Amino acid sequence: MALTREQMAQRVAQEIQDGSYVNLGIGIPTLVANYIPDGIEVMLQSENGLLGMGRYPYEDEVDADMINAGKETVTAIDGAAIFDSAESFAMIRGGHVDLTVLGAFEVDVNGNIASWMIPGKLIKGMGGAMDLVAGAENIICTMTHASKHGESKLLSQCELPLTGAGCIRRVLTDLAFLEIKDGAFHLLERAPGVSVEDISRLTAGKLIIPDHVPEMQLDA
Amino acid sequence: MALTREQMAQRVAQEIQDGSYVNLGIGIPTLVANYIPDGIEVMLQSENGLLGMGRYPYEDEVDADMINAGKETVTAIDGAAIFDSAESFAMIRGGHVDLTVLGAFEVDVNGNIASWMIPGKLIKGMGGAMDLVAGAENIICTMTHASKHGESKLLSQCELPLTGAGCIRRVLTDLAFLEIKDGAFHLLERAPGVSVEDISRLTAGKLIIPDHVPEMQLDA
Amino acid sequence: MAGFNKVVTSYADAMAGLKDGMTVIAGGFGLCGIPENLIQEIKRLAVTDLTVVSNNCGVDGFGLGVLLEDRQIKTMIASYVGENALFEQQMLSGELEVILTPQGTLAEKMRAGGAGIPAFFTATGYGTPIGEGKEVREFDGRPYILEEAIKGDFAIVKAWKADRYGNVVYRHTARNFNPLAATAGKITVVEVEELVEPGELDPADVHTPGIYVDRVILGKFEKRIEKRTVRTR
Amino acid sequence: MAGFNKVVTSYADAMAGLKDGMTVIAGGFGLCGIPENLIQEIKRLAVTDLTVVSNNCGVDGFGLGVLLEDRQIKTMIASYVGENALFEQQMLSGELEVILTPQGTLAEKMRAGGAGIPAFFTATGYGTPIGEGKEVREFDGRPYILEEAIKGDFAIVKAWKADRYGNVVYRHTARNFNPLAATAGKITVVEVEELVEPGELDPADVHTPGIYVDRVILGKFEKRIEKRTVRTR
Repeated sequence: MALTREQMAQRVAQEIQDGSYVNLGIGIPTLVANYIPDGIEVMLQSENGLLGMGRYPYEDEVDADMINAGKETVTAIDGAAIFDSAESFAMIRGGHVDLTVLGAFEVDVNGNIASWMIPGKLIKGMGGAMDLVAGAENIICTMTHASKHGESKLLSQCELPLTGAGCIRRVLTDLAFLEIKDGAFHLLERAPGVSVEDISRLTAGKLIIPDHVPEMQLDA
Repeated sequence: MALTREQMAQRVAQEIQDGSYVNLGIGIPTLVANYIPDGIEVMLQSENGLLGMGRYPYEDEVDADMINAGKETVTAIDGAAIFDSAESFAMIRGGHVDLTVLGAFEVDVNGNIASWMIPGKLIKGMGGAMDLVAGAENIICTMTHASKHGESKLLSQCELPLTGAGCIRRVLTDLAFLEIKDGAFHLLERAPGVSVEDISRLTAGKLIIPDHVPEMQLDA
Repeated sequence: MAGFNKVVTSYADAMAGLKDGMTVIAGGFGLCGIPENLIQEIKRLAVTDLTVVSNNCGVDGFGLGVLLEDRQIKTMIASYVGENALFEQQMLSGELEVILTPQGTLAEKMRAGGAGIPAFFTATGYGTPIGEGKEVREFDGRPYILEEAIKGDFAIVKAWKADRYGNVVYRHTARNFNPLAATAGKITVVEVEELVEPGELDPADVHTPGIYVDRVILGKFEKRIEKRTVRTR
Repeated sequence: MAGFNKVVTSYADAMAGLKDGMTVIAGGFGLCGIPENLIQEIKRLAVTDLTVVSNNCGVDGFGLGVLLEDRQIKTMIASYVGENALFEQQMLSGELEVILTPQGTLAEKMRAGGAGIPAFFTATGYGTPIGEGKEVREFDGRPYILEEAIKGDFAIVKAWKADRYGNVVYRHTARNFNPLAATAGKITVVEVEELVEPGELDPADVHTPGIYVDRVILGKFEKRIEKRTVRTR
């Protein structure tokens, strides 16, 4: 079975290391925060200028001046820091964020990512995505493995305009967890009940399949 | 009579406009703060990170963490701001300081200034001087008109290594107040009792002398 | 009054001098920390052919969105503009020129504009449409593109508190682009929720030193919330 | 203990990993806000061939000056070095390489190093010996030179207070180069006068967010004054 959005978030959360600074993009990446294991302390960076993003506010805590990069009302944890956008992207561009999780339309075997623009459709802008992919050493891309029409999004070469070149190393799809290196996708894990053949069929870029491909371990 | 250091500071102080941000270099420029007229409000910028530098502290106010760019203990006025060195030089380089007053070894008819290095002598470094002369729109250079041996310091072309190129517009020496434009020194005022002939003799660079050269008006 | 009283008492005075064709840099992220009333004053002034630099362009009927209604904006430099139907319409019709700029590059361009840095290299956007036509150079084996600074004729800024010297503090994440905008305007106007006496702001906690600020005005703010996300007890 | 306790309890732990030939960026201006004890620990470690980046090089017997006694510094990058006889001697004898850098350029190089900006243009130094051999380019008709970022293997920083996350505030003008150094070290070590609990520092007033800081240590400081200027009542 393909992973649900929640399961994808859960699997990504397993990759988060204790004491790390993490930027979570909009969509599935945002859900990751709900699955960070007990005993793991993580500092969430929100690129509008907040390090130490906390939970959503209770109704009586809502403050128009306290939002995250998704423009949602949030709170700050004890030990948070707030700063301007230049400082925020100094952190990001300067490689100080340990892990970035973001969505994509396409990735390819050379680690290119396309996530912001579909020619012919309305262009909304890249926001901070180009800075995030250029700055983070460690990025996990979350996306569905293929379109609803069965077209692979893991390609030999991205067809859409890029968000960043050669910057993605790990991809978590609804079907598989993969590493990108040496010009290929390397299959690390498969979603429970998903066959290597299904993954192979839906991966357009070169796919390296090891002898044994374990199933992901997910709670519940 | 050539001006004293105090008189030079006094004359420079007359150039300071109400509501302006001013950076005063070490030496004679520092003395300028003592002569700012009543009713003129000035904010002094010290490039180690203080906007709103105040008077020297009383003995019981001395604080090792509160110094100026000359490394002297100082105080901050009400309404001061303290910031890091990058922010301080963002102000300076970005042209936000209204007036900079600093010393020099030599200036020339093209507004070049040499103030930091004498080949063969020990080099101490330029500190913030190169940033200040590159950043300020409005600079007054304070210096003696000639060396003790009678050699002019107002030249056709600076002989010492430059601090900045084409950046000086006004020079206040112990003998005269001059403007630099169109490749010449323009004599604006002379020190009380100093003759135009004396100034002319001690000015190596091209000097434009108007029909009437008023004496400086100094108090006391 | 001595020369350091930057407080003005009318929005007309606050935006005096704004003319057709000028460049206006605005603080704010989404609808958070936007200079609501200064924007309204620009609408009232009916100036046109503006170049507006801001991370976003408000929403229909609020924030910078109101400047679209009478087609006052000619060129918009922003990183994300997806919240605004009128914007889409004018962009698609070609009435509005849009220069999309990565968020971090936009912030750095404003900072550079204020800091006397005319251009800088960044890896952001290399290999993407944003890098096309820009100089590429390698440092330590990695390619970077050259980006130029942005300066404005006006910068419009929303802050929390200011004193008469123009020293400013921002509240929570309403800081965002505001301090950067403040440095990059030939004339920088700050509207605040509270005026304080000099000395009330701790010098160490001033976010924007007064040297960057030309005018301060006390305003009232709606502070509209874009996405009210709450948890229940 | 969870991963965010950056507090170490010995200076040996604070500087663990420092090796011969490394680059160390140090905060401080003159003797104000210098990491006194971290410098002493570098002396104790007897590492050599260091490149040290700091606005000044201390005085004889105090601050970075102590690293000259055993010739631990190979290259010094600084803006002003005139307070130190031993420095002069080693510079004149050629034992010590000195790269003089304008103060604002030095600050901006550190910031750039931390901010992922490999190089930037500045007018500072154009037409002077500092500009020789550097690329010149005109923007808006004015010439600028290209300057490259500086990064350190270690950054050593003196601050006032920190929490266990490494969030830091500085006291008065002891801030100076410290926040910039903090961003530019592969390993950034901050020594402080006071440790506080997370939440005690107002998030809006944190000067160096903890993301830049690797280790925090509580120290005792002499805080020597270079020029005690006082007025009498």
